Amino acid sequence: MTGSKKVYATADAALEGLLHDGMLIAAGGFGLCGIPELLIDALVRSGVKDLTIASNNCGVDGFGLGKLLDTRQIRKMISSYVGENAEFMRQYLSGELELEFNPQGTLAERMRAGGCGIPGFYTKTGVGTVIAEGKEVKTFDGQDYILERAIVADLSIVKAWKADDTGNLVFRKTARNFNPPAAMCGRVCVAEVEEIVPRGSLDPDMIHLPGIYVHRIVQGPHEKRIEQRTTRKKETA
Amino acid sequence: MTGSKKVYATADAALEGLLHDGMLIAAGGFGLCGIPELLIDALVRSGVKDLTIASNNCGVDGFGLGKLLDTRQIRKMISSYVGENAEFMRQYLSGELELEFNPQGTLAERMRAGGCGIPGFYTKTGVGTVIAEGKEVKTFDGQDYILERAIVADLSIVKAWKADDTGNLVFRKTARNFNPPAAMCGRVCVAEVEEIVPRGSLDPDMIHLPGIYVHRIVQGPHEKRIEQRTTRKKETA
Amino acid sequence: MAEASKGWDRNQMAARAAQELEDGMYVNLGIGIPTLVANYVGDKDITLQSENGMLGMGPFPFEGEEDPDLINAGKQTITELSRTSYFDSATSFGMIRGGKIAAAILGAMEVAENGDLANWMIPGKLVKGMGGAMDLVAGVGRVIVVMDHTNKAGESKVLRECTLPLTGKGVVDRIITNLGVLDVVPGGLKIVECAEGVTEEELRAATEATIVS
Amino acid sequence: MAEASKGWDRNQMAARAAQELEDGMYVNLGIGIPTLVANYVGDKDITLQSENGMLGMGPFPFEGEEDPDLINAGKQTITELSRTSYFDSATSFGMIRGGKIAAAILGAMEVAENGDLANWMIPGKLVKGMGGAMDLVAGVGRVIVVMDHTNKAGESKVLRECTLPLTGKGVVDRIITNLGVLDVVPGGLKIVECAEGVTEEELRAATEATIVS
Repeated sequence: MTGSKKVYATADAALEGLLHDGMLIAAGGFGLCGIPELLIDALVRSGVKDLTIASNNCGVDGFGLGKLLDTRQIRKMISSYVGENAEFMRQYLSGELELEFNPQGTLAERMRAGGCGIPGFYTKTGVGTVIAEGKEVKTFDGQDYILERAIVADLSIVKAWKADDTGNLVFRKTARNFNPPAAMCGRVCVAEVEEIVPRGSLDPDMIHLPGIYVHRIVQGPHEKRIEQRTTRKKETA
Repeated sequence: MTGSKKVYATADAALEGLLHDGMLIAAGGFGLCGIPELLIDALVRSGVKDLTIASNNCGVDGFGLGKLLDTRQIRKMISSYVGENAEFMRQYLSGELELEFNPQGTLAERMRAGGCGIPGFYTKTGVGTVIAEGKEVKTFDGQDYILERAIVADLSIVKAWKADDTGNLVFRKTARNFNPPAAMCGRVCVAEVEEIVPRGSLDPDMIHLPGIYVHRIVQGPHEKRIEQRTTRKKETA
Repeated sequence: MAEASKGWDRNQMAARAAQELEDGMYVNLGIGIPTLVANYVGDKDITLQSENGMLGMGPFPFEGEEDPDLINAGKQTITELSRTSYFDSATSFGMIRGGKIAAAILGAMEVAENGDLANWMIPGKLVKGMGGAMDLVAGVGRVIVVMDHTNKAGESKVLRECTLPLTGKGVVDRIITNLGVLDVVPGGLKIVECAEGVTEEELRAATEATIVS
Repeated sequence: MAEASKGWDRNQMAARAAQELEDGMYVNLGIGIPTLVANYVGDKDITLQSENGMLGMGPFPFEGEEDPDLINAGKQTITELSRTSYFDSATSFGMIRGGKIAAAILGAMEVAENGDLANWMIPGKLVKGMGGAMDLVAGVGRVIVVMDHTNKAGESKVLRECTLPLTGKGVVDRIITNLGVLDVVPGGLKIVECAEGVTEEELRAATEATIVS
């Protein structure tokens, strides 16, 4: 794939020229599953700061987006869940970190809307809760809904399983999660993948995210850490 | 797959108990590509009338949804395009048929919204045109958008390539088109497919529409008529 | 005050909750006791959704077969089934918000007699976030709460009004606790059944909410 | 009045329009002359979208290789390429509305000096519907119209104001006709170039719209 215009040799190269302090980054992943590990590490190395990051979680202490908490590069998180991350909760409760809680589905839909030219949509989620505070309420067919705004990010960072050199992406199992909507909402999207395959080797019916959404690609390796290793015993005969 | 609760032997059986005069039906397909041929024929045979049908096109004269025009079972169409269908245009211009023109993307998004619990969304499409008449206009970041409402259908009829007996669907090439959003917006969805395959033989990463959206399934055969046969000549050596 | 240990234990509550599920249902189970419900569905054809993007959630993997790309919404390693499909988070919550999931069985910190539910934060103390809970309670067909009837101090968690920030307003349909089963009806809660060894008087005494007959 | 046959022919207009496209662009081509643009992109790496759910549209199939499941937005049989991906209509128009398509090249019945475009109906006469045109002109990065400068009666189609129902308001960026190329700018249209054998005076004479310099 050498020579393809979207393929970059390293995560640092793939982010070159795209970063500025105070920018809004949308990141794929759920917990530690399907997170853009390499690009997060490159963000740490870049030193870019005052970031606002839209991501369902913020990694765990010392891994994933948690690394950017440790280096204080994040000013604000837009997330649905901070559990499993002591430093996240500490920075939030001490006021060092701004946190905008979004219901998980609202966050996913806000990203998709941003990628789909829909500036706002109505949802039942959060009606009558703190989430509705300051938001327009509209009644449709006798039921109240709140207006939620789209997220359009300066940059999206996502992780896929495979890509071809045109940026067509395929995800694997539940590692898909927020990656497609996060990719869609970025003005620029950089994807890291486990394998870049030759053009034509992905079935065009089976592409999860068309290359039009993906501007730069970099290939792994990935640690793919497991957050909660739960197993059962094989019953012995 | 005999014995599976979602699989029906005929299209007529698959529609049994689901039809009533005056109902709203969402239909997949684009032109004659990926249309639910068998279910349309069954609708003709059922004699159900005063239908409102949300579908991008209305087939052609005598094929696809055009058959339901011939029998005068349709009261109103919600469509983006009536070209290539003389009877459709005639019934519309003579006032026999009500027609609500929707921009194609607005129609697709209204269906998706209906399936996703989003009662309304804003779009730039149609601002300043007849499409905007009577619709709420809202300004986001200095740009005008109009409010479009979701479509929730009493019944969805769609066509897929393959299904397993739990209703997981896979589509083929551009025959996918409106089928997933149409399926999503139905309170009940009936899918006709070319082949019902054993459970577990579809790759779970490659299912285009999960079975949760599909309540009944019936297997082909399909005519799959081509509307515009365009070809090029092989260059002789 | 009834002790928290009175009546059903965790597994009995889960078994009682499993009776709420009907053949063919697509269901979302929350973390904690609700997760145990899967063990009690018996022969019923139930498809479990995991809101991080999966229908047809299977059991934990055998040791050594864990897949980092295959986790549930509690971030636990799981397995797939022959019916499984994967999709992205926007699609997943589309089906939740769109009412395609027949029922959600969730834990709670507090439930009120009007169906209000609080299960996502204790101000200044515990801030985990709502995750997908607000979407679930707003969107699914039927919301069933499974929880202990009282807290560790023996105070009722079934209240006139919730004191904690809400997850959803008027969203709960049925409450299953260690002491019994209650439905949210106009005017308050209606006792559906008492747990084994629990009298209606004990259930009423442990409940702050209005009980209507 | 310049005759419609003056200046560029259909293929020359398409060739001129192809110059608007840059390497790496994702582009949507309308029906008619715009379709011909694909023949003139040369070495540039252009990916064509077909709004019925495809990126990477290939040429017509060889005879006997037509696939009823593979058509373009004009319902013509086509082929796929090594870069092709398929998706549903909601996703397709999501990428259109979301500005992911860099340019659309479309035909028109009328264009006005403020960028208004009419190309979907003639009241009481021709009712085909807007199809995807309203979404395209509202959403794509750059809208380029390719059309004859005048109608069969020799009347200008480049107007002060459109008389037909609009497809989009203030959406056109550039107009390419048989007589030349014009840009929509504040106050009116600006002549970018004249077609071969057409003088600026002829172009101005055939144009009802205000031309600014």
